[in-house]
Amino acid sequence: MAEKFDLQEREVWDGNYAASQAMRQAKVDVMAAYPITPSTPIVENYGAYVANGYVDGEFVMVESEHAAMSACVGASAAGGRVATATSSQGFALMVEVLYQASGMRLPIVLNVVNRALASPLNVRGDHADMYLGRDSGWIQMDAFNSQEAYDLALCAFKIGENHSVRLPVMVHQDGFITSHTAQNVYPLTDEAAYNFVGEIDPVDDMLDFSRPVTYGAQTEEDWHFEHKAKQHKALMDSVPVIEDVFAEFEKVSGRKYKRVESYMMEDAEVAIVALGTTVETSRVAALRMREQGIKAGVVAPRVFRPFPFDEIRDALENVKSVAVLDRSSPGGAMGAFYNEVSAALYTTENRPLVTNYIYGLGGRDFAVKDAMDIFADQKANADAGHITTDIQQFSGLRGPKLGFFKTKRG
Amino acid sequence: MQDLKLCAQDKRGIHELEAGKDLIGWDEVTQGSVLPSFEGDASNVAHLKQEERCYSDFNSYTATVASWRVKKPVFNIDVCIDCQNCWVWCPDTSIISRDKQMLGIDYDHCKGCEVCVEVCPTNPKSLLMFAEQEDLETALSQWPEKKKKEK
Amino acid sequence: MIEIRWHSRAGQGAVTGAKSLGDIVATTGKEVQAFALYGSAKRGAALRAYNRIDDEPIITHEKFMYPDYVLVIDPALAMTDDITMNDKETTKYIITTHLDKESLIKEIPALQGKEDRVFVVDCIQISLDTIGRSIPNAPMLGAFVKVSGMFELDYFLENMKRVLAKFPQKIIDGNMQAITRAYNEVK
Amino acid sequence: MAITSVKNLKEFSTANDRFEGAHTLCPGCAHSMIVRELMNCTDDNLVVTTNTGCLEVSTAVYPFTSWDTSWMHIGFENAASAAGGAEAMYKARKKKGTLKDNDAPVKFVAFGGDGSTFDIGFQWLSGAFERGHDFTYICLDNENYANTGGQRSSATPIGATTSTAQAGTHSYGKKEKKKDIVAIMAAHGAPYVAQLAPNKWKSMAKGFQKALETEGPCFINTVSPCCTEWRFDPKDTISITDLATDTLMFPIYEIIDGHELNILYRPKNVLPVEEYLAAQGRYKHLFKPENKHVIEEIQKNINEYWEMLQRREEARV
Repeated sequence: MAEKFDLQEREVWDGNYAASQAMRQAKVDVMAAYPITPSTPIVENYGAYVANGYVDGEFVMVESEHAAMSACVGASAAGGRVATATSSQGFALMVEVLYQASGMRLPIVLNVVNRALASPLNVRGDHADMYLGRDSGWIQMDAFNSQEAYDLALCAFKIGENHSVRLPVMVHQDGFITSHTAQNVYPLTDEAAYNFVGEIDPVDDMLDFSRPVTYGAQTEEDWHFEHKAKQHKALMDSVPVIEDVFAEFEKVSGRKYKRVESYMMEDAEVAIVALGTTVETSRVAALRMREQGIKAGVVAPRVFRPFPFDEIRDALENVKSVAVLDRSSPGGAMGAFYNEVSAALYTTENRPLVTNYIYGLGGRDFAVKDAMDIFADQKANADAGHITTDIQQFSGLRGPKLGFFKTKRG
Repeated sequence: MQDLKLCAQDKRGIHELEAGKDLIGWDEVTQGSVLPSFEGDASNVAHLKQEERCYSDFNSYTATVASWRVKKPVFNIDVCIDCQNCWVWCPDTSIISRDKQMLGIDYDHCKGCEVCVEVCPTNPKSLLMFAEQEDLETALSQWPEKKKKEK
Repeated sequence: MIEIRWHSRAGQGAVTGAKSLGDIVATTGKEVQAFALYGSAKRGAALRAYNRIDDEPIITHEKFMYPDYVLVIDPALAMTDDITMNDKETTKYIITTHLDKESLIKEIPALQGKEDRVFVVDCIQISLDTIGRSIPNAPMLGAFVKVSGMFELDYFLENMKRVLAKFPQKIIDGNMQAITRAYNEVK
Repeated sequence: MAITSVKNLKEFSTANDRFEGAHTLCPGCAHSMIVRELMNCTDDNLVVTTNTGCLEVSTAVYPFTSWDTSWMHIGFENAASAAGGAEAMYKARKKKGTLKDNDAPVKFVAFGGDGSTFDIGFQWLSGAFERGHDFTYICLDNENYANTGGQRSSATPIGATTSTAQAGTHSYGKKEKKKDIVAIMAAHGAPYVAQLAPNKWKSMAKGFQKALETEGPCFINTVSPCCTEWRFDPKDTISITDLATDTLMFPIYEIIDGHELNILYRPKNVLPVEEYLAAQGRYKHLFKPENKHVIEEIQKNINEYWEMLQRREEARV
C-alpha cells in the first residue's frame, strides 16, 4: 500500500508538479517515460513518489520516447491504468505510436508540455508539438494554467477509460509558461480524486487468458477504412462523455470546464481565439480594451480534439472580427487553427471577418500589450467592415513587417 | 470429451482466406481491430485438443488455404512409425497427431510445401505428394515398394 | 498586484527562492505566481526569476513586468545586468553586495537618484557564514521580508521551515539563521 | 512450469497446438516451425508481441488471427518495449490483485525478424534488456527483409545477393560481415542467450523452455531459412537448416549470464561451406571463378568463429 502523501488545501505548484500529482492520485499502474525538457520534472516528480513509496504501480524508465509510448501501448492492452509525459522532439519521436495507441483504442493519458520543434533547437513553449498530434486520433485537452493541468489530467483518465470512448487522451500545457510557473493550485484530497477517477474496467485485456485477444492486426484496403471511420466516430462521440466528466468534476471541485471557454463574449464585437496560456493573457487584454470602450472577448477550445466545430461557431457567429492566434510555424499555409475556426465560421450566416496571427514561436513572450494590439486591429476591421490588414500577420516578430494574403471582401 | 462443446468441427474451413468474409460496415467491425481467438471461456485452451475448443470466427483455424496447394501430401498409415517428424516440422499445423499417433493431414490448412515428405524417415516414405485431384485410394494403390539400400 | 524580479545566476537559488516566497505568500490567502526565464542554462549563467502576488487569481502569463521589487542576489549582476529595466517611480531594489550603499550606487549610474529605494545586504557572506555555501537566496528572502513589511519575521520563519521540511535539520537551521541575519542587516 | 515434455518427439507431439494453420506465411516457411515449437513447448499463458515482418503480416490479417494466446503487434521496432510494458503491467496488477486469475503463470515473448532485431528495433531491444524485463525475445533470423521483398539487413552474410546489395558485374553481393547479435545480446549480461535451429528441434525446445523459465530477459537467435529469398525449394527447409548447422555457418550454442558458453551441437562431420552455399540461389554467383575468394573468406570466418566458440567453452569464459 502506498504511503500517505501530505497535501495542503492550497498548494503552490507548477504545471509539471500538478500533472504528476494527478497521476499519483489516479493510482496509475504503469508509467513508462523518457525525460525531455520541459516535461522532465513530471517524470522526476513521479520518480520521487516511487522512491518514497507514494505509488504502488510500476515505473518503467525506457530508452526513448518511442519506446515509452510503445511500452504504454503494451501496458494499456494488458488492462491497467497507464500514463506518461513528453514534449517536442520526444513527442515527434512518439508520433508513430500515437496513431497505433488510438487505433487500438487504448486509454493512455499523455501529459504534453508544449514546446517548439527544431530546427533551430529551442526548449521553450509553442504549440508545434500539439499540432503535430492533431490528426493522431487522440482526445486533446488544453490547460491554460497549472490548476487546469491538474484538473484535466484527472478528467483525462475518466474520459479515456469510459467504455463508450476508449481512446487515449492528451492533456496539453504550455512549456515553461505553465510547466515551470508555480501558482496557487487547489488539489482534491487523494480520496476525492480517486473516487472521482474511479477504477479502470479493462476491455480486451491481454492478461485475461480466458479470452485471448489479438491486437494490431493488419487491415488492407478492404478493412482499414471501416476501422478508421469507426475510430473517428468514437472520437466525435466522446463529446457527451467529456461534458459529463466535466460536470462531475465541477461537483467535486467547484471548478467548471466547458468544451469551449468563452470570456466576455455575450456582447463582444471583436474576439481573440487562442490556445494555452495566451487565452488568459488575452482575457487581461480584453478587460483593458473594455476600459477603452471596445467590446472585446476571448474564445478558446478547452477540447482541441474532437474539435468543437459547433461550439466555436456558436461562440463567434455574432462577432464582427475575429483574430485566430496560431503558436506554431504554419509551414506554407494559414495557421492550422485559423483554418479550422474559419471553416466553422464559414457555415454561419454572419460570417465574421477572420484574420490569422502567428505569434510566440519558441517561447517568445506574448504580453498583454500584444493582445491589445491585435484587438485594436480587429476593431479597425469591424469598423471598416472588411479586413484592413494582411490576412496572416506575425505578432512579436522583429524585422520588417511580415504578412500574407489580402482580403477580397470590402 | 462427451460433455465438451464440439463447436470447432462445424466451423472447419468455412472461410476462404483470400475471399475475405462478410465485408461488414464500419458499425460492425471490432473495436480497435481487436480479434478474440475464442468464444466463451478459453482459460484451459492449452489443455484442449483443437477439436475440443470453441474457436471464434476470427480464428484462422476456421479458415482454409487449401486452394494454395498444387500437390498434396498423402499419408499411408501402414508404413508410418509415428516418429512425429512431420508433426514437429509442419509449418502449417496440418499434421493431425493425437496421443502420439499420426492420424493424417489437415487439408484445410496444408499448403503442400512437402516438408513432411522430406522429413519422413520410413522406407518407403509414409507421406508422398500426389496431384491435388488424386483420390486417396488411387494414391495408396500407387505406393512404392521399400527401396533397397544401394550397395 | 505586486511584481518582483530576481536577478541571479543559475545555481544561486533564485528559482527556488521565488517559489519558496510564492509558497509562503500563498499561505496568507493571496494568489501567487513564481516563474523563471531559463532553459538550457548551466550553473553560472545569468537568469531572471519572477513573482507576482495579488488578491485575485493571476491570469496574465506574460514575462513582461513593471517590477515593484528588484532582488539582485549576485553582486556582479548588479553591475552587468540591466537591473532597472522597466522600473517604476516606486520600484525598490535589494542588492547583494559587500559594498555600502553609497559606494554601490556610485558604481551603478542607473541607480542614482533612487537612493531611498535602494537597500543593500551581503547575502553571499551571510550564506557562507550560516549555510556554509554561497546560496544567497535565503538571506535575500529575509531582506525582502524586512523591506516589504509583508510578513512578521516569525511567521515567515515558521512557514519556511515547512517549505524546507525535507532537508536535514542542519540545513534548516542554517537557513533560519541566514534569513534572520539578513532581516536584521539589510540597510 | 511447463508440463510439456520434450524428452522425445512422441512425448512432445502430445502438446496441443496454440499456433493455428491458415496463416499466410509461405509454404515451407521456417518461421512457423519455430513459432509452433515455442507455443508447443509450454502450457503457460503467453503474451506474445511481434515486430512488423513476415510473421506479423501473415498471422494477424484482419479478420483472422492464428494466435490462440494474447498477441500484439505495434510497429516495426517496438515489440520488446510492448512486451516490457505488458510485463510491467502484469507486475503492477499482480501486486494490486486486479488480475482475473492472480495465480496463473504468465510468460512474455517477443518475436522479431532479423531486420527488426539487428537493425531498426535494436535500440528498443537493447533498452528492454538493460531494464531487465522478464521476457524472452526470439529473433527469426532469415538474414534479410523478406517481408518487403528481400532487402539486405545487417544480418545478411557476406556474399549473399539481395535486392539492395545485389550481385552483378561489379559486385558479389553483400560485402559486410553479419552483425554478431548473439555476442551483443550476451554482452548485455542477459541470463540466457542462445543461437538455435529448427532442425535441431530438441535443443531448440529445451532452449525455449530454459528461456521461458529463466527470470529476466532472454534472447534467442533462431535460424529461419527463407525459401523465397534464399531461393530453394520449400520442401528443403529442414535439409538447408541441416547444412547450415553442419557447415557451422550457424553454430548452435548458448551463453549463460553473459559469460558461460556451451556448444549445444557438434557436427560429427563438419561439411565444407560450399555445400550450404550451393544449395541456395542467393549464393549462386559465388561459384563464378572471380568470386572464389568470397567463399574462401566465408569458410575462413566460419573456422575462426568456431575456434573461438570452442576456446571459450573450454576456458569457461
